[in-house]
Amino acid sequence: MSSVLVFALAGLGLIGLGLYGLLVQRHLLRKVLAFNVISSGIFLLLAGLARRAPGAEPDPVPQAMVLTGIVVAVAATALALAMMLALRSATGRTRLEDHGDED
Amino acid sequence: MIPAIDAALPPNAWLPLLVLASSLLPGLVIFFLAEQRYWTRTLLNLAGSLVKLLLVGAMLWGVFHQQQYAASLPLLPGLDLVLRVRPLSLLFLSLSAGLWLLTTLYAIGYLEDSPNRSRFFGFFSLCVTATVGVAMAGNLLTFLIFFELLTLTTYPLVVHRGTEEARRAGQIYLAHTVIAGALLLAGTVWLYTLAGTLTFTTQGFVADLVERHRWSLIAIFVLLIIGVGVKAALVPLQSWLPRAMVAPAPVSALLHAVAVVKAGAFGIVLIVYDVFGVEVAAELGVTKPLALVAAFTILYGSVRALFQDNLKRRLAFSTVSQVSYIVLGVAIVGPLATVGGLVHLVHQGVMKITLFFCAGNLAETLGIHKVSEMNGVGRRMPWTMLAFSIGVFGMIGLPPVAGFISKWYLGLGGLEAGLHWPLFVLAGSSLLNAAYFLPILHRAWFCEPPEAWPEERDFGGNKETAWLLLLPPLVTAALSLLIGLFASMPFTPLEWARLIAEREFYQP
Amino acid sequence: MPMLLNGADWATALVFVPLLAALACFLVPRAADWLGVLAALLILLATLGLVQDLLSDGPLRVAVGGWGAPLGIDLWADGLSAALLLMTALVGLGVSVYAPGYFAAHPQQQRWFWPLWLLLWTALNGLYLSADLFNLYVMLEVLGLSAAALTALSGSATGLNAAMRYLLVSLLGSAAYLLGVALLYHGYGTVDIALLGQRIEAGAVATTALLVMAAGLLLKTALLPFHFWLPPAHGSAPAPVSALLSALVIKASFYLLLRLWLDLFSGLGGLLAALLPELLGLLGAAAVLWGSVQALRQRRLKLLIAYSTVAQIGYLFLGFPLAGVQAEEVAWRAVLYLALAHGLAKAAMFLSAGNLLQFAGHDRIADLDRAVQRLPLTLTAFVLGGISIMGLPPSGGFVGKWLLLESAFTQGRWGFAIVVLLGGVLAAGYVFKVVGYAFTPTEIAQEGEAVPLRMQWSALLLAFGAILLGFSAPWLWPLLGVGDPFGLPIAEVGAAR
Amino acid sequence: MSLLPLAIDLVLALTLLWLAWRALNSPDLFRAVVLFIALGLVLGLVWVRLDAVDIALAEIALGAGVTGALLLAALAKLQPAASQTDELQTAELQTAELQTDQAAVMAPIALRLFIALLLLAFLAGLGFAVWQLWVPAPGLSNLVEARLDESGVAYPVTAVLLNFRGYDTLLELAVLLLALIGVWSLSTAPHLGDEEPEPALAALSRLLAPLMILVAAYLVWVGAYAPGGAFQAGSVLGAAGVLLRLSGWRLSLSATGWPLRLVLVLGVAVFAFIGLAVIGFDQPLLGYPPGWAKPAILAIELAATLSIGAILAALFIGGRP
Repeated sequence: MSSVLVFALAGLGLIGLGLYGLLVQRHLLRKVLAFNVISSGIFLLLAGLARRAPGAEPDPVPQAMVLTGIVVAVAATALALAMMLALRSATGRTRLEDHGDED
Repeated sequence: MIPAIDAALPPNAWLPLLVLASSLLPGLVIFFLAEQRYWTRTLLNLAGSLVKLLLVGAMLWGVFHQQQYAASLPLLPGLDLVLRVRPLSLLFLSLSAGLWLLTTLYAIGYLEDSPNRSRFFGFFSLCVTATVGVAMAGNLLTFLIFFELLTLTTYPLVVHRGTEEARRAGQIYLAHTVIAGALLLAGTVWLYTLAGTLTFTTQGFVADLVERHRWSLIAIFVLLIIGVGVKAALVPLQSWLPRAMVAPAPVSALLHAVAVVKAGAFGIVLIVYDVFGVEVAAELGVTKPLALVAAFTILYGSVRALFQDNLKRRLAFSTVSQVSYIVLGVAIVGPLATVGGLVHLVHQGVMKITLFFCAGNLAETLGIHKVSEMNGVGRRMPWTMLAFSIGVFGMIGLPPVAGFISKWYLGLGGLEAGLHWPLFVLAGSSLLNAAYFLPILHRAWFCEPPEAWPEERDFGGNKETAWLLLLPPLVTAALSLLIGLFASMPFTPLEWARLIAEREFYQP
Repeated sequence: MPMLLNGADWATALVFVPLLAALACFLVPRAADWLGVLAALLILLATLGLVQDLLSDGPLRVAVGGWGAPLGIDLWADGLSAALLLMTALVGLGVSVYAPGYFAAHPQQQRWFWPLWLLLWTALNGLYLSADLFNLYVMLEVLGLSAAALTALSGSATGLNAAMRYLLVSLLGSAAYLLGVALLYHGYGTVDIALLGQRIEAGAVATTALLVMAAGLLLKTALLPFHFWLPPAHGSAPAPVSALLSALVIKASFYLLLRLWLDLFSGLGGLLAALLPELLGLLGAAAVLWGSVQALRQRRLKLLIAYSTVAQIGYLFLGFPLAGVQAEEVAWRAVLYLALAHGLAKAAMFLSAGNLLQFAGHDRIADLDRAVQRLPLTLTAFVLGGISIMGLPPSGGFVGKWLLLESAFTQGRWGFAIVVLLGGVLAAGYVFKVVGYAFTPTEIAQEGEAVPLRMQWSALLLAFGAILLGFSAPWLWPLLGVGDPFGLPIAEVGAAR
Repeated sequence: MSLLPLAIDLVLALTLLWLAWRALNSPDLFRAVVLFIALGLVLGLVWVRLDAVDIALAEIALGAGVTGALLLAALAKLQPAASQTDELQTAELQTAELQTDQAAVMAPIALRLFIALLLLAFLAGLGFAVWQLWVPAPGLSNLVEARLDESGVAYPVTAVLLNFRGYDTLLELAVLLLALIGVWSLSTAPHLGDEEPEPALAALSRLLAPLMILVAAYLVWVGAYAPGGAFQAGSVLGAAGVLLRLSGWRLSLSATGWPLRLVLVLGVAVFAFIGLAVIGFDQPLLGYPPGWAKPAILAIELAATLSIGAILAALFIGGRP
């Protein structure tokens, strides 16, 4: 039971680190990494907590949800990376331009 | 004399709807007409206005004989869009329908060969549709809806010429009317949350609320009056009106005589009589300030008119002044003043549109835009200036032109209510009217014409101008004489205003 | 037809028609134009079928796979879902008719537009029909990814920049939402909204779940101060995409937030349940004013319309404080009217902007150069849409504002009433700024490209829709009441069928 | 409770956090990506410790494997030296970018501190909520157990994925396809690897690819009873495709058109088709008729595996053919 606690806390930690990275880092590749770290943290909470009930089999429903979540995260990552590369070849930048409003 | 209402008969829903449709449908069709389809467009315009006039005539007869005309469409649970034709509606309806026909004729002549006529006549028809909607509104919500539609449909007419000046004037017009519309909406919703109904009722529907919601009602009154007062050009909300003069002459005529300012004045009548009820309004103490505002506006407009060299601007300030006669009549509590105010709704319309037609003729025929250019114009365009002169005499209030009747009743009404100051206001205003109008007549008739007019157009032969331009002002001038001369015949504006006062506002 | 197919079938069609059509368009790009329009027509038909079914038989619950909640996933349709589905179907059809005209000049974009848009539509319909929090998460992701990919379709530098930002924002929003789902599942052992509504209790778990889910959805809905991503994205996407994003996509996350609030959190009581609506209302009011002022300042038409969206989103959130925890129905109905009207009107305005852009090759407002007589249908569409946005009668926007004001006046919330009115005045300012310049000529007359009629008419008909919405109360009012979405939690009514 | 497992868990958790921190803050992008892949592998171990073998497999195959490959591929395209198509201008811009001042890489320090504080407060709140969850709520294990027999498979996770919550899985397949459509809309496939592949790699792939296809088939089949299933199998298949591609194998031009697209949509199409077809047999949407669940699920899984493999390989290549 306590190992569940440990991993739940680790999940929280990943969420925090990922959010920090997403907000602070400017390189888009790092932002994508950060998003993946956040997702991992959430998955750890979602499926990890299912193990807190003692004994028996773990609850399969959150496990299935996490499997779905992982696939979605891969898909999102692929799209984000492709978009980053397209942006790079259009502008030469790998960062978001802040003043995108004009023109 | 008046037959009793036959309660078994359901109200006739077709006529009000047809009145709307008679300008709405031609308008919509005209939008899609190619620019060069002159005759189709003219036919549609004239057919629409004639049909409308006939329908209004039929309803005049019917209402006089206690027929009911009403139609409704549910908008929200408990709130319908209601058209209801009452004597008061007919006063405004017949004014709109009659003057629409004449203005259409005039506009056909005026806009000959100018671009974008389909667009112009399309919006022109929609504008009239909105006006008759205002006239037939059976509750405050319906009034609000058509009132806002009027704003929307007149905007394209104001900016019609597409110049930078026109665009600016349009923005100013909108800024005024939209803010006013927001206040009107606020007042309406607020009133609805208190009263639970918005249906126009003889002697108002708020009497029960006076005790508990006195201050709310006063606030609502102020909101509503400001909301409609902008269109009625009450000082200090008048500044859009002179600027809107950039519009073509038929539009100015329509804005000033029929649609916009009259809708505002009509709105004040409705709010005072059918929403609050004049007695309740008086008890709330809101009629006196309104009367004072009206009085101030009357004098202010006249004084400003004195200093305008631009003819249309002078007329515009004159409008500011004259429309407030209506408001004054409404705000003085008493049947005679009411009659004076109501009858002026029609009288002012007929007289003022004459003046605008004439001003348009001068501009179109000779290129005259300023008073200082009018020397001797009476010799070049005698018929136009004759009509103009009749209009002027009416404005000043000389008998037997219609304006005299209005002022007579307003003055009497003031006295009846025990007030003397309205008399002074009226007298002062008449003097000022004379001061800014008579010099024009003097120039036109007694000064030597210049060697050349600013921009003269030739209409062939010895014609003074195109007959389509000349006919409408002559008709309206004749009308202003006739309704003044025969004021006590049945179906004249005066008699109808009396009927309204008797039937609706001052029931025993 | 209504005899053969029941409500469950219509609901199924609403998800699977766009899904299968997306596959078909991907497989056979050459036929995409007519496949897309055909799918749009079928979806509209299915929506009408569902609406008819709801009106006659009440709210609908479908157990996918026959398992039933909590083991399986349930679909749920009530008045709230139906209204949004209907708006989506109408806007979707309009945009689908418009798109072939617009993309005729960009065949490469056209090829990807169809599958992406139809997948987006799948997600929208699926989202409005789902009663399962995790299923909603998947729908949100489909929605976010397809919306971001559509935004990038123009391929321009600004477009890609905006799309990238949008994608990241969207992913972060969904992640936050998923975190809330995780907490709720472990707190109450189900992700079915109705069951959760019965089981949920006030406490740290519910509070935290509410906060993270609300934050994620607010980010996606672009409520001030989370609006930063919206104007560049909506302003730089291809016109039909802008229309979809502004009219439909933000409504979906708003709907979900509203649904969660109504069915799970509003009844919890406590300090948060009392404070959050007030906070949302304040942000909404700020958005109305800020967005409108920004819109007034714009020189480019599409950015102006995008900032108008920021403002209009604000109105939707005024419902929270006005409805309060006592679930004042009028305020929610007002919000619904505003959401529907905004969808139709804003789609019309963006499509009109697309026409003007195609016509003149730019969207600088000051150089519209007599667009009124050169593109009268388009300008009419723009103005009619604008009328609803301003809240002038008769229009859906007017009814919405009327109800909102009614609610504000009844409760004496003068501040909100003033914001509603002021927002309308400012909206008139920016709409007529455009219209004014459409009357004036520029110094050097410009030649325009031809704009196909289908593009002009689809914009115009959508705008008419926004106007006609003002007269829809006789049937829309009862529809909104189906299943009592603004009153009791889902479960208690759902048991009926 | 013995202390050793707890110690192992603690070490794992700390490693996770350390790797995440390093991956997000390492100045070198390549190192960051490698550390991220390592993070995925450690996460896989954590899932094993949590008795979630399915997730462990998926995490290693997809989270670490596919994502890692995608990241490395993207990184390769970002490196100035590797990019052949880049014009001079962009190259200049890049060098300007590489001379990184701190502000270009990260937000200013004050802002970072503020964000960090805010996040700590948020985490504290979240932690408290998680703490409140400590009393276990009844999950759905019992319900899944009770109806497992009707589901057509013997393994609970697969039953949930392909039957109880099959609707989610169908959409999840759609998400993958959607991502691919998005990627294809953005660019064309690069002409990478036109040069001869290394002979060792080529030989290895010829050996490995058939093996991987076998593994994939096994994973699909075993999913009915034990950890495994379409997604894990699909990623193995995708890896095989990537390997083949790297070793110089190409789809013939005639196959990159609709035949390829057909393979890509097959998973969603078959799933949707079966899900709808059952309605004709008086079943609810996605409700398999009694006795038909097992073959239906197998068919869906096979189609899905094929599509997932193809989609993942296509995502790796990046860009439309």
